[in-house]
Amino acid sequence: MLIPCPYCGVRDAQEFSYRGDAMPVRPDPAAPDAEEKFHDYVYLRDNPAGAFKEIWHHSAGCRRWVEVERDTLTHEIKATRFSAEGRRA
Amino acid sequence: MRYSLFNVIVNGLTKNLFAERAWRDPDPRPAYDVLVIGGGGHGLATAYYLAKNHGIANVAVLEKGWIGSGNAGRNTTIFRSNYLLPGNEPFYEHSLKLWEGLEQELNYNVMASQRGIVNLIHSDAQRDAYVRRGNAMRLAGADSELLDAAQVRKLLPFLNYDDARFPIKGGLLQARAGTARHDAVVWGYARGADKLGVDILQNCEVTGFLRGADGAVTGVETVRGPIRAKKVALAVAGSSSRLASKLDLRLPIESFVLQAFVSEAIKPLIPGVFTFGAGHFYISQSDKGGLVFGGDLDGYNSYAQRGNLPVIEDVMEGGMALLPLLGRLRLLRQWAGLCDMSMDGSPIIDIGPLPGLYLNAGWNYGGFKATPASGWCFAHTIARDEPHPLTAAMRLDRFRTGHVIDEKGVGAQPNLH
Amino acid sequence: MSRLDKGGLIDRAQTRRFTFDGEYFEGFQGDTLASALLANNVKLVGRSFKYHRPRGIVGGATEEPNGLVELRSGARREPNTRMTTTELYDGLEAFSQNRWPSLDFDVLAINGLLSPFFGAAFYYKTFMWPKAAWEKFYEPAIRRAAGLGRAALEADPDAYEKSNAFCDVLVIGSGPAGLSAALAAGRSGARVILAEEDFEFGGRLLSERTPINDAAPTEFVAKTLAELRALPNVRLMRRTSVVAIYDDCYAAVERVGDHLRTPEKYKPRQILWRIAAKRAVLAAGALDRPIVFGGNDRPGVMLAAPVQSYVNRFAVAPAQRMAVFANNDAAWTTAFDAHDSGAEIAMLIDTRDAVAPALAEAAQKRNLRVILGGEVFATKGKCLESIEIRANGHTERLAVDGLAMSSGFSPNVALTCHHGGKPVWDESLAAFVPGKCPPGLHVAGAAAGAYALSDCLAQGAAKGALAATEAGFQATAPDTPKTHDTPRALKTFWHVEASKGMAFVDFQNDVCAKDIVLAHQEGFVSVEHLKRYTTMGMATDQGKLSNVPGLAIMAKQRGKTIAETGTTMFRPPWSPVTLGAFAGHHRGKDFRPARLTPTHALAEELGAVFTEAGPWLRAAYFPRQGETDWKQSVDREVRAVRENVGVIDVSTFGKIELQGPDVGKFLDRIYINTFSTLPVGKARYGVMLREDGFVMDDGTTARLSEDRWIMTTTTANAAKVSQHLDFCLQVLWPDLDVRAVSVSEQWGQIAVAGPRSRGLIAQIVDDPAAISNDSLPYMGAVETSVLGGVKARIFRLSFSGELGFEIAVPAHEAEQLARKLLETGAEWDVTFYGLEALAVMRIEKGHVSGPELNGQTSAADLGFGRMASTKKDYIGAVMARRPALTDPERMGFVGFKPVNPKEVLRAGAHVLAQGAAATTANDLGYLTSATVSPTLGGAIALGFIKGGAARIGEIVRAWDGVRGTDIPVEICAPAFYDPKGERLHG
Amino acid sequence: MADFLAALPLGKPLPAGLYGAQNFERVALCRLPVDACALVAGRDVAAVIEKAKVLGVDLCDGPRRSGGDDCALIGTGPGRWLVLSSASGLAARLEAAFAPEASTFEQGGGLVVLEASGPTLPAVLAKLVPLDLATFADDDAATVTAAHINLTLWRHDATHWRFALGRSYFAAFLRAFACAAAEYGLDWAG
Repeated sequence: MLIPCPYCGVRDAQEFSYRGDAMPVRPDPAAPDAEEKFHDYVYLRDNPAGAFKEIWHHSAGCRRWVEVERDTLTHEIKATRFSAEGRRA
Repeated sequence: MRYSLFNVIVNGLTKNLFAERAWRDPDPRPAYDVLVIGGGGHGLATAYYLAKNHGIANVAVLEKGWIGSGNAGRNTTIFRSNYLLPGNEPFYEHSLKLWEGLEQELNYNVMASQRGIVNLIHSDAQRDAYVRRGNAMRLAGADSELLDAAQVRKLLPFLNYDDARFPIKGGLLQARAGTARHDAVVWGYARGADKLGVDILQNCEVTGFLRGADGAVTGVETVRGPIRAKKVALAVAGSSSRLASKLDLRLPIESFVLQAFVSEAIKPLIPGVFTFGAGHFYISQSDKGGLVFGGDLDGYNSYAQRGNLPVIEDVMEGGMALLPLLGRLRLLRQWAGLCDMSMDGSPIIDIGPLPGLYLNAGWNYGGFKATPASGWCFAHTIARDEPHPLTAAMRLDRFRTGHVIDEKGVGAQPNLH
Repeated sequence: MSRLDKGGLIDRAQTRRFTFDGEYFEGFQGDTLASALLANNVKLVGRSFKYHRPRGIVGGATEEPNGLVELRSGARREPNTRMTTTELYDGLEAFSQNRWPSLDFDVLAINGLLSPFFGAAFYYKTFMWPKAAWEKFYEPAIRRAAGLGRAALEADPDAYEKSNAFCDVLVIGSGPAGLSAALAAGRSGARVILAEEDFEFGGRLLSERTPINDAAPTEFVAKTLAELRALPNVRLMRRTSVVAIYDDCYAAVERVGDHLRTPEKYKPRQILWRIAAKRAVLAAGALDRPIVFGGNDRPGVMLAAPVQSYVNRFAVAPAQRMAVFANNDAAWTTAFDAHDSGAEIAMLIDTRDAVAPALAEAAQKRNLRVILGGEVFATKGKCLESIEIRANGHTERLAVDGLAMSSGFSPNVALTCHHGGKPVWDESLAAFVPGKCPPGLHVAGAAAGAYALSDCLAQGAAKGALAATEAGFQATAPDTPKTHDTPRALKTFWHVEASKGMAFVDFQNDVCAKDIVLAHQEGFVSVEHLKRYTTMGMATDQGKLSNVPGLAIMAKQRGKTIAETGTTMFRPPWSPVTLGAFAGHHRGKDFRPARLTPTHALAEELGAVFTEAGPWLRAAYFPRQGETDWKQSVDREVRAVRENVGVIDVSTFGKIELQGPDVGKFLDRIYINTFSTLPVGKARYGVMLREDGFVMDDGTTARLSEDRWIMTTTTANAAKVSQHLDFCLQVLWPDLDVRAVSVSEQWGQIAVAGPRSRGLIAQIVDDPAAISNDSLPYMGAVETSVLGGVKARIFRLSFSGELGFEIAVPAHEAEQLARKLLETGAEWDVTFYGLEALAVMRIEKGHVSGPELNGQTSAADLGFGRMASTKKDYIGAVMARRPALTDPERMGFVGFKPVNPKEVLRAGAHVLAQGAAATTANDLGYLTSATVSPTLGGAIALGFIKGGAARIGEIVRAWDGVRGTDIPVEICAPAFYDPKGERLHG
Repeated sequence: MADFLAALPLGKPLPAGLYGAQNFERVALCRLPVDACALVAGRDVAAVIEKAKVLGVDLCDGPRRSGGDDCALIGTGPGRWLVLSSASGLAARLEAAFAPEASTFEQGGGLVVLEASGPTLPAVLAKLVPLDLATFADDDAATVTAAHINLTLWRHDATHWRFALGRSYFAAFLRAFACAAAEYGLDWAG
């Protein structure tokens, strides 16, 4: 499986380390329901059969965390970009 | 028809004894006491023990395709109870005890063969970790034995002892572990459950759930029409998230592909099961002669039921490092199962999380060996509405409370378990 | 001899000598082992899996189910090698397999007589009593009887390689469609790889006679190859099987040395090619299929298309007197070619009532006896002696020693299924044709069900041009050469139901028509159930011959069409592949790269014993003359550090340098304790958690200047921590200006420890004042120079618990530094010590390390609870507050010592209360690290116990059932040696 | 054992010499004595590129080599470069040129830089590097894994390729390279 790294170009997925679901955003640790929020953040995952946004670390390349839009049924990759939580909608 | 050598001979002479179906092919009834979703080993065992142990036979097992078409038919057929943590080990040991009598229980030869498993040790630290495990096993009544390098060499003389990057310094043996014929386990439980009155409904995909006013699960929608039930039990590891999403539930589970491989058949070479401790590789030999082996997960979420080359290379490199005579043998077939990888690498058997719903999920890459005990304990949970003592730690709320059962200690990163 | 006098693509000038079961034969260059044996009239070549029936060669390529041998001998023995794909070489040795005592007389052939009892899946129904007999008796007997050839018992002596290739268009197969596709794509300038499984390019063109442009098809092959060879953008790869299509990757295996007795020196036996192709054209052709009838497995019964191949390509008449039994026109061509070559065709039996007039005329012209509407229902002979034919109510026995059968072709669609696509049943072809293909894959020619030669040529050209166009080139399909086609009509026919004797569907696995009927009766009607219950299609031919006839019989049982019955999936690989090819060079010592510390060469000189620490090779200890036991050396090294001075290379620790204005703020969020307040020139011990609240790693971080910091990690977690920091900086807090770089390779780090360490270091530091107790107190860090100008960072740290320094110098200077310490230290009696002594000393000091940082422990468990700041957020802070992690009954970090000081403790023991039964419920904890301390003169251990430090002073037991010990121990504080740390400050 | 290197010890880099086949088309490999640093930009990469102009370097924020032998900047990640120089005092020069917009990290002690050439080099590299090197222009670079070893490589010119890798992997990389080159022959200058 090839992942188009925004910096390095198309590279084998083997060069990347996987983290998973890109959507969880680290909750506010000071919030009153922080423990519940952190539980969801750390443990609950969207795990769809189909379109999925996930993050990979290009650990053997540019060392950037990359957000990948990939189909978990076909492994087809639609888009990639550098990952950063604050930017997510 | 009861199966026996005598009947096989009679059948050979008269040629008509086994003309009956191994299990019926009924039409769905409108309602059951219990619906078990998932016609794999776990679902069928659950139905069998519901009927056998709890007298609940008004049960249907719903299977999307043909029974055993999921992970029950896509694994490397190993059973063992060499776990570390108290939340796991007694459960797997109970499962191993059930394996030991399964043929007689089911009147079906599932070819459970206690050939033993050796986890190879390559460093002093690894030996300490395996001794801790071996002792945990013994505390739970399981067997374990520490082998030194010479003992391993005697048992497995064909390994690479002289030219190894990571020398073999010993092994942890569980002699009672072994392999079984995976399809036969499915068929044996199906036949057994069917005889007790359970309906096995193949080609009956669940498309949605029926919900009561309070949100309780009261049945399912299927391609063969709606079916109501007092209790609905999920046993669809590999697809747990997919089904849970139909109930708007998110689970602490991700789906990963695990590949497995079989070589062309050869004359007996490998006596039992053994695992590489410095790479991702384990192997056994089937009764038919094929070497059955595997390694690590393909490390990313997937429902594709097919693997990719890097992991294959990794497995073969491990194989050749350990067993350099493999070079000239040939890979005949590879396949891939979908693993419900949970956040701590241990399974979930629980009541809920919705009224009327029961959850059996998160078997990671270890579901096959758990089949008998999973059915046993899940049936108990469903029948009595309380966890079985052996699965008391395997509850869903453990992630909230912190009582995780993390054998490998890698945390909430499913592909690393 | 059955060798025809002329013709064929063999080189009669080059004789090749070989042996089969010890008997000596000759063939020619260009032969396969199969063609050479057939040329020598060898019919019986193997035994079947279950019934041990005598078997002969059936096919011509990878589909061969019977002609399997052990090729070569000794360490190079290759079981289950197909004769049909084995190129003949001088000195080839082959042995028949799965027979005893001999191929001709095989005792287990008795299984055939027991076949009424040994039907499909009989073993699921028996062998259950008595319970113990399965493992003791039944299973070993079954295992001995099962299996095919024998594996070599020595390491494979040959080398394998892996390589990467990139192209615009990959063409798989070099028959008429493949050659045309390669030409169309190649002419456009696209980078083309043409991969051919055979040792000759040309595919079926090598085996057929239909003229192309009025010349022999081999001339077309030669001409096309010449043009392709002249194109620099085209790469021709023969002996190369494309075995699988993975995501964005075609896997192919090139057999570089299999046609030689041993591979050439410095060359691999095989190469695994990872081919990245923008587009591919699958032109893998089609395979002939058997008809299921009584006795269809006797040696001498073969598939028709391979017979044609033996006749035309190898100039071999597979039998003296042959018949043909088929349902299609193609098989007639086989009969004609054989006849025209001088072989005797005794009869042509077609299940159809009528055939095209041209075909009948062609037969008549050759004076062939034709039976229409006929079927073969029985055969006789150990090797085929006669067949029994039924037609129009009459039966006839015909003496023949060869029978070519065909129920039509199956396109080789396997590769199209590797992404989950299912093949589609085409009733008119009576075959599965490609369904949804992997992305970028086109199918052409017979593999797509287009059998006619002109169609293959045209489709290949069109698909080749299409593929090149899609890959971004301007391509047009070349003109299709002039040809004409042999008829290809067919009428579906699978099974002679009223047969005598066993009618085989799967030859190798001995699956008969009756087994499928039984599976149906028992409800194993799903195709996958059928396959798994009967083992049909699970043999080494992967169902290439059996799947379709088997499905057809099941479909008939169910009263459904084949399309409704479904197909099994084709999973990789397309044909069996050696495991060695997938491993390449990464075996033996080269399984994984070994990392060497900067002082590795010096340690070797000093006689170090090395150990594998993850990827590193590290010095475990340095035995000296007279020491007979590793413990003697280690104890001496420990004493040297405790009493004098010792030196160790600690370069393997992870080192991450952080610069920028926000490092302090960042570290506060990474570690449980506060770092932003750390003064310049100081180091601090820190613990970091995972977000789930468990400990990830520990280490010291020093502040070298206002905005320059150096973090150390454990050796094992270096990569993990680095990745974690990347995540935090890039994903969580991109607003922080922190520049982090791994400098693990840059700094060689030498620890010097012991009461006299300062004195030693003073000899090598350029400014000795820099390391005085005042300028470099405990946990101090200074940038200075050593050895006359070598830049150095010196940290006042100690893992051993003694006065200690860690000197970091650029890694290429580290060996020089270590040598200087050794040299200078001679008068100080300096001792180089290894990992073992370090481990002993850290246990004596009660420092946590790998066994305690096992991912299951919290900071509080490890005794760092009070280090955790409550005034700030850090990774893991929230989840560490969960009930289970704050439970006072959790296992906490403590020390243990035996009540009887002579007892030895071992890590891995569990802790039980005195008198408690050894059960999971009574399990109180476990020992993580243990040693016999040379300093304290007895055994000590670290570990965890429920309740933790509150239980110090209690007597419990270290229970080690695995090793058979049960030792009363006292729970104590983990710091056994110098608990107040006074020696550190010396 | 299959590989001809099996007899050689793991614990030291191959000595200089000829390895493998004695072919005319063998591959040459040598080690280059250079100093190295990592240069990492803060949040304002544009400012760093601007500052590079002062050094006369048209700095590319991509996997390319910018500059010349006295100061070659090879992109290893966004806002990150591996800087190589045959002259001394590199860290100080970079510090002076780029601080505070970019930080300098010394790497000269930890990196080994190798140069390979020869007519069969593409076939040798194909065994090691899973990249389509035929599409590389002069100065194109990549950070990638070869034979389980992480390294940065770039096309120095039409016939020469260079690699930078961690010291601890040097011996292992030589083994892997020699294996890959064995069929053509390797001339290792040490």
